[in-house]
Amino acid sequence: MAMTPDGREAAIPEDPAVGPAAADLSSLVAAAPGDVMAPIVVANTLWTSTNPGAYLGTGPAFTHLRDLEGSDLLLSDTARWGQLEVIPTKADLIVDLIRMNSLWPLLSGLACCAIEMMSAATSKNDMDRWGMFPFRASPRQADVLIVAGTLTTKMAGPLLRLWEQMPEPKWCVAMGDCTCSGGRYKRSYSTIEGIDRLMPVDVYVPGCPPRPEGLIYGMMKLGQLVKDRRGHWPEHAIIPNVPQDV
Amino acid sequence: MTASPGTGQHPSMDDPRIMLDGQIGQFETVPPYPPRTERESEFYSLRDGEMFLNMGPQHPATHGVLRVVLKINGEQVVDLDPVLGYLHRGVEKLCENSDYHHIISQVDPLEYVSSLFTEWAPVMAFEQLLDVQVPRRAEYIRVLTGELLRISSHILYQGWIALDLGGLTPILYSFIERDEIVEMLAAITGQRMLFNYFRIGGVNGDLNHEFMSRLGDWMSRAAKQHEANIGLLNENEIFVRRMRDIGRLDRTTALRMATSGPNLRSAGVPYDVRRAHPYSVYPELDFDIPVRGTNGGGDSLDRYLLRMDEVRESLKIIDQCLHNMPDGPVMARLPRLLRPRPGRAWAAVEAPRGLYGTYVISDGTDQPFRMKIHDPSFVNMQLVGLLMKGNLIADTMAVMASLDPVMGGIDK
Amino acid sequence: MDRPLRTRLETRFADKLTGPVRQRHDQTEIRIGPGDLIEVMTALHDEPELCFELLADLAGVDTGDHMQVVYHVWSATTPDWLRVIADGLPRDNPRIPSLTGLWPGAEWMERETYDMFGIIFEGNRDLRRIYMPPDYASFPLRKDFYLPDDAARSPGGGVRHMEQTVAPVQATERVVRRTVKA
Amino acid sequence: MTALNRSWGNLTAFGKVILPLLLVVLVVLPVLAVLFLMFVGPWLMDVLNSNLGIVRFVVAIGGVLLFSIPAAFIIIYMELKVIAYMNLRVGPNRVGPGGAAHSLVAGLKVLTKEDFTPSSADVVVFTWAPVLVFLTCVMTFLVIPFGPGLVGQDMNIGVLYLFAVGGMTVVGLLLAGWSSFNKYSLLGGLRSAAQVVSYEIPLTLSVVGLILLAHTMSLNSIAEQQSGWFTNWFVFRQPLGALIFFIAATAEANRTPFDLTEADSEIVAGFATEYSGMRFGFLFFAEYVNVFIVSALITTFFFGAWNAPIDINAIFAMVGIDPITVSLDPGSLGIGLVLLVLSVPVVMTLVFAAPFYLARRSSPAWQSLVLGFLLFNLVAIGGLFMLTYISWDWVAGLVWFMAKAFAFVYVFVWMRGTFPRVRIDHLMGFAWKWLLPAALLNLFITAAAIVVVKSL
Repeated sequence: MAMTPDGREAAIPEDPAVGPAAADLSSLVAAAPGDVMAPIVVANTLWTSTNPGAYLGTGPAFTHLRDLEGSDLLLSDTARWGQLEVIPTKADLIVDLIRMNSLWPLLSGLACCAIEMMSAATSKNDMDRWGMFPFRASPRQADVLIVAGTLTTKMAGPLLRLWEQMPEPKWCVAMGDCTCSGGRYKRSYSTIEGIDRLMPVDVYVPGCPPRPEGLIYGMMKLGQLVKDRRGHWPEHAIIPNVPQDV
Repeated sequence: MTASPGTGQHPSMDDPRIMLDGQIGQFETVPPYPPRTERESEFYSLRDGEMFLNMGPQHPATHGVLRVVLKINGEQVVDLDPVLGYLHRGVEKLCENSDYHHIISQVDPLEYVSSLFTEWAPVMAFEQLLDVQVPRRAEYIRVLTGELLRISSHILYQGWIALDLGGLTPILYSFIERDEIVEMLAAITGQRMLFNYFRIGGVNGDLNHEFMSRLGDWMSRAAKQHEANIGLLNENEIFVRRMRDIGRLDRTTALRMATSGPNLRSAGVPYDVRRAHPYSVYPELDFDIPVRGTNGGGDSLDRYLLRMDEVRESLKIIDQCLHNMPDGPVMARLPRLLRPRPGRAWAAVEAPRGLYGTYVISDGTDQPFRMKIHDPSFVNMQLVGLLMKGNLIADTMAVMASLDPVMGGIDK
Repeated sequence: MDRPLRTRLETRFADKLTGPVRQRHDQTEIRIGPGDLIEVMTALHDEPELCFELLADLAGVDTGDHMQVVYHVWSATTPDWLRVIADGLPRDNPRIPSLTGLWPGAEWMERETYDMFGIIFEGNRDLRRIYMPPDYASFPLRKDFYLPDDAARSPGGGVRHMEQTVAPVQATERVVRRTVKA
Repeated sequence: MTALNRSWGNLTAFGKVILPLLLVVLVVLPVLAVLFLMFVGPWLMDVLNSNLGIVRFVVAIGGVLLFSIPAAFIIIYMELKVIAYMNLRVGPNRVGPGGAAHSLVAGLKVLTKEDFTPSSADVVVFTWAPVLVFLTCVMTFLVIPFGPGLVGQDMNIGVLYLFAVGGMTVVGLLLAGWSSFNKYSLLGGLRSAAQVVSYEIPLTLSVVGLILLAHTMSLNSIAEQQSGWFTNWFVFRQPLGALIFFIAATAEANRTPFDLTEADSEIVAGFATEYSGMRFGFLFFAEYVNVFIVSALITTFFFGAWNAPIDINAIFAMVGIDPITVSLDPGSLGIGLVLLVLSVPVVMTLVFAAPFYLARRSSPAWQSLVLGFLLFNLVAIGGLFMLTYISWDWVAGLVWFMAKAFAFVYVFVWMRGTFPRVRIDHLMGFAWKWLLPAALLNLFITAAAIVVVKSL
């Protein structure tokens, strides 16, 4: 998802009337490292919102509930579009629901935690119930990389390679203390203190090793994360956000 | 595996400020430097019709992060070169830098399928250094838990060997039994897998009711269930045909290769540390040492069947332990801070994979001056290169699984 | 403690022993020079009254001023473990003959000892690093190797790719020829 | 009205232009469609009627394409659940009733994954190999008789077409393995080539005896010859052939114990190692479509394709009842049909509800009504099924065919849950040393028997 180095301002037209300028691809360059991902905003040229602030990034027009009730926004259906940043979002929800219900882990275990990872997939506590089986042997077909066990400096390269070989969208679960923080081998000369030095981690499952139930809980949390990637849907601005202190 | 090393400089992954030649993350089956040893130059030179096939460090069939470079001719394995160290955690260095009590937790994850044995040998060595007399109840508890763990390890081995041969179901049946055992051990140790249970001069905590009730329930059906699981595989023609006459190991070779444990006994050598060099209360217990392959050495099927026999023997031992378990304390009286007199000690136990030894040098401080851990699967893994020549790729899995390696122990 | 074994060893290896035969608990310990290793071990392995046919362990030891290689062997003729200590290897250039001719299974143990201590076993035809990556410069288990300089604390977080693109012989030179980015 | 005004007021000038245009387009399109049907329609119908064969062919292909993917989903779900229960697990049970939608979800997920092409792969071949694999599977459906008249194209060389198209699968697998530029893929592709090519021969030979008996190569007439009692099924006249066909077909479909091409523990995922996204999905589905095809073929050849095991009409004739023949002609009822449709549910609901209400007056009436309604639904569905079963024989045929085919699918899944994997040399040795001579023996015995019977 390409965007300008200075994030969302350039992607959002100052004036909605000159919308197509935003769609000018020449203004899109590669993301600078460490830049925050901002959604590409489809400039609305067909109708003016009752809450232009939502498009200009200045926040809701109403800060108090009484102003909202005083206005006629609640009577019209245009209010529900008030704060949406991206218009075609419902399809993404469906896709996320699909993805969260079939998370195929990669069949790769590093050390002790691998045994508990296998135990989480076996009869007693059955990970397959959430569609997290079969373990794919090839990283090309896996969705989740469960890093189970101590990561050594010699294994770091191959693990990065596995992570790069997995096709997007992919997620990483750090299982065990060694992968979360270095664990009991933090002092060693050949281990890496936590895999978040190497790759982005979505869910940490501490424990040495964590029980299979712990891993399953982490995977369910990952599913929730996949679903709520863009924020919690029910709160997604049916009406403008109202501060808590009102 | 297929890309060629690019030229140009890149920052070293050790230190980004260092510029190195070549390309990051390029996997090279053939090392990108000239061969350093005779063996390496012999292995990494191909005759026509041969090609290298790299397995691992992440491969479904290499138990853990073992990497094996196969030199294959069609489907036939001409030669192979195991590359270790992808799980090397420097445990020995950590042990030399930690307190005698901490060492028990440091060595736990070495043989993570049977952790208690990795605690047992160091603890025995420290007790020799300190001249501690372990209470007999503690010894009995050690034997009891150890044999339970031996059973779970052998049962997992049964499932794994079936999984590597393509059978889906046995591994799940094995894990049912294994979960039962580790749950009952967790009842006294508090952990499912890396029990930090043995202590210098005893064990940490006495048997409790939950353990005994779980053990009773399990023992009531263990033997029958084990026979059922065995029947699932031993009566399968495909399984037997794939295991028989594969990787035959004869007596002299096994001894010369310094093999130990079931792999040695399946080659016809009745060597078991529990009998050959008695420790703990094993002299008081009545059990047999199953031996196979006395005529011309043992193959993979022998190695598999021998472990299945050992499970029966372990069940016998557990039964005896439960019957003549003495009363009394489970810990000897010891000071908190242990400073043994300078000296050297060596203790070895019979782990599920063979002789598990520990060699400790004390220099009078509260940390060992040198601590060497001898892991059986490290030595047994050498047999892979010996037994696999001329077999097919599929047999590679059968032989490797039948040797029962645990990478945590191999790489320390 | 097996007294007859002690007398047997003292009579058989009277000229080889560099120290007294020590016995403690269930272990008997003899010290020899690295030059006599092959001879002594062959005798221990072959002679029927000794017949130590199982090599239980091979360990390297770095006592701050010199190095040792410790062998544990087992025999059915005695209830004791026999510990053979090859003593007095210089730290700057530790060399000792390899036992792979007698026990081929000692190959990996010697590789491990070489990897951890830098002890060179002459005659081992595959003396590579077995645990650490091939270009690793130092020997971790030596006493002058301190834990704080472990790889995990290096600026790159200890990330190291699979096969280094430099030969181990050049590794030390490489360290010297570092080109530091501005 | 105010809302409309507000919306119109909210429109920008641009929007004020665009929206009316949209409305105009929406109006004009249906008009155009109607005109097209009025003037071009009859001519189109003439064209279609004049060459019905082509139309039937196209329709059949469309139907097959629509049918194959759901079949794959059903079989994947079946495999997940059956193997789970064999492993004493529960299996997927979160999405859909009993997890029935898990395979569908997995398929859609694969569809939304990144489609990855390795840098050093042969792009064209890498892209088209999965298509070829899947296409061959789908094309095989064309000649399978699902029921009387339910055959895509009743070729008189159906068997030849079947083996020709089925043999093309190996080309796809080989291309996939070769173009991935991965040694595991290469090994997998070559293994599948060796395996499928050597099992193609006993597979074909085992059917030749059947062809001698049936005097035809059309699957449809082979099916028709097995009508009547189940003793007419060819499995009783060709038991050895059926056995050989089953074994060889298992190897053809790359199923356990012959799944060397995607042996997880040996070559990571075989020819599919480098495939991701929907290309992997194609390979994945093709495997399961193959399973269904193989089961359908076994059913068609040896287990009396769409014939019921018992000849119900013969029994009726024996007993003396005329065979039930119902011809549905709802149109004849006229307006009465409407009354019937309106009245029957109400009346039957009350009738079914009455006993419950009389049995427990204490319970509120709506409960018994609900119970009656559900009961009526059950009865009505059952009755409708029986009616269609009796009145349209293709419904009966389809039911029996699917029942038999999925019984064999279950057998394949069962084998997958049970057997380990055979070794490659055992595999080839079995094909050439045992299956091929057995197939030849079967062929000779059949020919000799035919000659003898003719001479008598």
